[in-house]
Amino acid sequence: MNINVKILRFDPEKDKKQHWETYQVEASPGDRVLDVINHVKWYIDPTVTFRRSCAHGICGSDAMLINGRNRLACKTLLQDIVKDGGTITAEPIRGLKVEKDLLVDMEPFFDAYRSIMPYFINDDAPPAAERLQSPEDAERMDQSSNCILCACCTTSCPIFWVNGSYLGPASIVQAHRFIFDTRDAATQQRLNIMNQNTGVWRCRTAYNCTEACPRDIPITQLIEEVKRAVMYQQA
Amino acid sequence: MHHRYDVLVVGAGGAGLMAALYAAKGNVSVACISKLYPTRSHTGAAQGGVGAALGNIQEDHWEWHMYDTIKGGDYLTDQDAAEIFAKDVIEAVYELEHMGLPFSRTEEGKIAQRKFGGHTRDFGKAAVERSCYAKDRTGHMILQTLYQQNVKEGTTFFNEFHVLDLIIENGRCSGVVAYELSTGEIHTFHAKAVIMAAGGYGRIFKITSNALTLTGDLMSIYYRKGLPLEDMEFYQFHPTGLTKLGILVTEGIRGEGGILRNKDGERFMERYAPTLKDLAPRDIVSRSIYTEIREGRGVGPDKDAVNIDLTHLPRDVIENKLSEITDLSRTYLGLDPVKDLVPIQPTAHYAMGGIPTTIDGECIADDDGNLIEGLYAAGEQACVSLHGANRLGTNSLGDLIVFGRRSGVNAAKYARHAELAEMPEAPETESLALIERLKSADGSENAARIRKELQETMMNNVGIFRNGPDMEKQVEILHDLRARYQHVGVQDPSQRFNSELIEAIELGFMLDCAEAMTHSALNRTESRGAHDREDFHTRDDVNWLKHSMAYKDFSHPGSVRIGYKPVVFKGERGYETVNTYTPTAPGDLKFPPKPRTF
Amino acid sequence: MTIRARTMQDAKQQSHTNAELNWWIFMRISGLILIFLVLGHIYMTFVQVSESDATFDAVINKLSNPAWKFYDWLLLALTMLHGVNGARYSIDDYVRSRPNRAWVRNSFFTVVAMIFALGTVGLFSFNPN
Amino acid sequence: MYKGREGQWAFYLHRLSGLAILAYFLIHVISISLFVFGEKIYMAVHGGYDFILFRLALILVAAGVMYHAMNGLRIIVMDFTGKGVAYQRQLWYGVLLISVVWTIYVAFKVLPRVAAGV
Ligand SMILES: Cc1cc2nc3c(=O)[nH]c(=O)nc-3n(C[C@H](O)[C@H](O)[C@H](O)COP(=O)(O)OP(=O)(O)OC[C@H]3O[C@@H](n4cnc5c(N)ncnc54)[C@H](O)[C@@H]3O)c2cc1C
Ligand code: HEM
Ligand code: SF4
Ligand code: F3S
Ligand code: FES
Repeated sequence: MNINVKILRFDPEKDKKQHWETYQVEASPGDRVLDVINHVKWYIDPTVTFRRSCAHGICGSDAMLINGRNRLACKTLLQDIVKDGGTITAEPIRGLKVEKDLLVDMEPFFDAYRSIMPYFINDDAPPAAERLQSPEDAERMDQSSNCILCACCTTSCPIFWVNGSYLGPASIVQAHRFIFDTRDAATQQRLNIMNQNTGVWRCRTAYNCTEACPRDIPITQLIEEVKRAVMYQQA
Repeated sequence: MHHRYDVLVVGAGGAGLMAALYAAKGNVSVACISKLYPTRSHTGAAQGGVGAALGNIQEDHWEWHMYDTIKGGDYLTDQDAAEIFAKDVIEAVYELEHMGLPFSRTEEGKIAQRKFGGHTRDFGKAAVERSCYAKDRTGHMILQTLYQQNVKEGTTFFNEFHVLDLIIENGRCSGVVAYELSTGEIHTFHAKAVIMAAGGYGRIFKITSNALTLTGDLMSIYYRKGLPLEDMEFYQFHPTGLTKLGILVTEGIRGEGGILRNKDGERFMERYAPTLKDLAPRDIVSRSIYTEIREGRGVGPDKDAVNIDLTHLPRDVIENKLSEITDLSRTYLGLDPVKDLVPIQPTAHYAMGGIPTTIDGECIADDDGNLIEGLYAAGEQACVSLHGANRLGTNSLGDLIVFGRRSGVNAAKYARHAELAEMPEAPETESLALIERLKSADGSENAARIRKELQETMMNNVGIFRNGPDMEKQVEILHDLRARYQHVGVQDPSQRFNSELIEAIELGFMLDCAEAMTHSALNRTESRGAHDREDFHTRDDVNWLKHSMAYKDFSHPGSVRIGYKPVVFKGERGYETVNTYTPTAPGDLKFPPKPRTF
Repeated sequence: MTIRARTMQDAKQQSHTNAELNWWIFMRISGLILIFLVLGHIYMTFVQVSESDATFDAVINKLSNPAWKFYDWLLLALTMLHGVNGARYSIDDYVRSRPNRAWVRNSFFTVVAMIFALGTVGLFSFNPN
Repeated sequence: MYKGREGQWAFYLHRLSGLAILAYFLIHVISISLFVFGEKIYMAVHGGYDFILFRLALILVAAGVMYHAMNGLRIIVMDFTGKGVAYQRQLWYGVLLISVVWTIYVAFKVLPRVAAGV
């Protein structure tokens, strides 16, 4: 099928502001959006710039605003978003500074990630073998530990767009991963970090994050669980 | 810009992060350079698990694991490496658990384990549960956990820095040259020790499970210096990649009971490996699949795939233990493994060969085993000769943590005592020239076209089945592609985030890896492990029980000189393990080559 | 107040109060009460009767009953707090430069406090005779 | 505009309605309090309430309050029960339904009076 690929371009070395460019591409319905954008880059306009690596939705490099929603370009098939002769649009994710075309500055995102102490803390001497944990307790981390830090969620959040100091859903998901790990010893500290103006209380349950997550993590639900955990901790 | 550290790690996948963590524990300053954000590394794609003889489900011993590794590697495995590995990996897995890795659990709360191809009890009697897993995203968990620990330790990261050159003079490595993607600036990193852990190069093949960024950069850089690449002819094709896409379907799917079926619905593996059936080592399963396809029993529009059948498994096993791949086949093929057969075909997956290293991770410079001082390598890009001619599933993640750790520890030990070596004048000259040439070339050739041809021809001529004439043809093709590569010009003039430039540079690296592989494969006139020659059907232990070492032949551009290195049977090198186990005296255990049946 | 915690230390320093948690809980509790107060008020003064029936005498009549006085004052206070805190969320979100935010917030709070005083004085200075 | 789904619109409407009611409420308090200054001033301002547009706008305020109140309930249910999150879309449609029915009821009661000028 033939489709138009509209990409929001911006090169700080020559452009004052972003502008759309459209490319005609011949593709098949089973192709990934990433294949199409790669095609544009490889055979039509090599200056198109974006991040990508794994091409199957595991590395989290290629979060973009595709047809108005945040998705991974490599996990979105054309047949699901466009018909023959139709148009797909690709824009950089919002709320982070655009560096070039579809590529944004990820540092603020990782800053927020690092600020929730995203690492296992337990200073007790470990046993010779593994620390024991029941399958049910392990299951508590199943959803949150699935996160690939793609930023689809955080950059779809209407609060994050306007208020960059909000730590964002991705960080809260990461905090959840440790807060509900029975082996971890720093629950209190993480709940304290969540219990602030920039933490869970900024979430207005807009659900864009949940809809955007390519790993199907029920993010809003996890955020609500953290809100309750903070509340019960303080109660 | 110029930087100075005691230990420098290149690559932030499982191996690099493990090395950085352990180097830092050695009380030296450490920095980690990676062309990707660490969590984007391809270790995150690993699904099945990490093999270690914990014996949580059934009795298991490291000796059995060692034996399986050697036999799986078709006896090209260095047996001291296998011994260290099989012992150390047990503790390394516990250590990952202590770092918080969320493993799946048994009912008693221990780390859950499952069966995996080629892993057996009692020296080959029956399959054993040895793969420690976290659902089917073990690699993802390892990568996340190790990155988290590095955040905790405050490791310095240089993300999106592309290493272009190693600085090696008089057998001593004194640092690296890197290109900063966000500014286009060249940085020199001066260091006492450098650990390379930049991953594989599966992208030289058309159908691969590897990321677009796995282009063999550091292997090629090493090779360009006239240094050897070991066992490059051994490249593993994983039996089960989603058709056309090559996206991996973990072996865990067969470990959980998935069955391969041809177009008649026959469980054909019963004919090829009567004992282990679908759980035979990968080289054997891949070849069996291809044989089925060639004999007309394939499925799909082009009859170039076979089916994997999960429909007899309980829904919750599929939804929970195999959620990742269930998601992948739903997303990309629109098929639901709960009720549909999923078509798969072998996909280029793992490089057994690479930069030759000792069991301590030190890089070997020639056939005689001389070393490059201060240079270490680990992970897929290194060749400790653990995997021999064919890697067993789950042994790579084990390799990363065991040998990543060893190289980290040893590099730090070295750096604590060593002086900083002199930096040569302007070490960045060559890198600048490389960039300049690509920016100013006439541009009559398109990098993407060359890459596509490379991938297609490598797949056809140096793929699962190989023969002399095809590979000779490939040598010519590579000559031609290399000549055309000289005309590749980068059109994007910008300094910042010039990804076109990076892709062009990576293509150059890929051409080198393909060259070393093709020549090594052409040279080895036997079939062993993953290297299967139609014109030399059998394994030839008399002439070929040795590692090949491919050197760039500077006197004849485009050709390769092959040297050899013996396979280690006894622990004549002497070694100590990092962990608390008492090592058996070197050479206590050895497994002489035997015919390989499963 | 809305400083982004860049490091763990920053975060710790900022996390020593429960203010946001308490406001969060308050929004929910006051909301629940307001459902009855506000909807009741609207029903009684707008739906059931015409606005133009809210004559001076009518108001005087109603407010001579202390129960109504209390009802109205609770309505006034809760709505005020609930609404103002809600508006604070919005100000924090949309006014991102720090000096501006302080200025906008403070003048807003001042105006509201004055209105609240006016309302309260109005309710209680009222004398049916 | 980002193509968010129900949750996004629920949030924007909640915020908008909250702020709008707040604005109305502040004005309302001022005007009511004016009776402190005596009947003349009070009635002078309240005379304006007869103005047709104003009375129609009041219907909107009533609608906004109902939406905000019902969605506030939805939020509370989501905050304290997992089911609330699972059924947030259905709940929102419920909120809209109640708001619309209420608005129609209010209009039905008020419009004839406006038309009759009482
Ligand atoms: C789909 C898939 C599934 C797998 N499943 C399993 C499994 O179940 N069990 C198992 O044991 N093994 C498995 N493997 C194999 C194993 O995952 C890999 O071999 C292993 O992860 C490689 O790790 P690494 O650290 O060597 O490299 P990678 O994780 O690939 O990391 C490479 C790093 O090097 C950096 N880098 C590369 N080039 C440069 C440069 N020029 N400059 C700077 N930095 C650079 C990259 O940024 C990256 O950080 C699987 C592999 C794949 C592809
Ligand atoms: C009638 C019953 C009411 C209920 C049940 C209610 C409930 C709520 C709740 C639960 C919130 C918090 C939203 C969140 O955290 O996401 C909220 C926010 C808010 N409310 Fe109310 N409320 C009511 C009445 C009012 C009134 C009368 C006003 C106006 C004065 C008002 C103004 C606001 C504002 C401005 C916000 C902030 C909105 C935001 O930040 O998005 N509310 N309300
Ligand atoms: S929670 Fe989901 S959307 Fe957010 S960063 Fe993680 S994987 Fe991406
Ligand atoms: S989109 Fe934002 S407001 Fe909350 S539910 Fe998700 S974080
Ligand atoms: S390229 Fe890795 S997630 Fe899309």
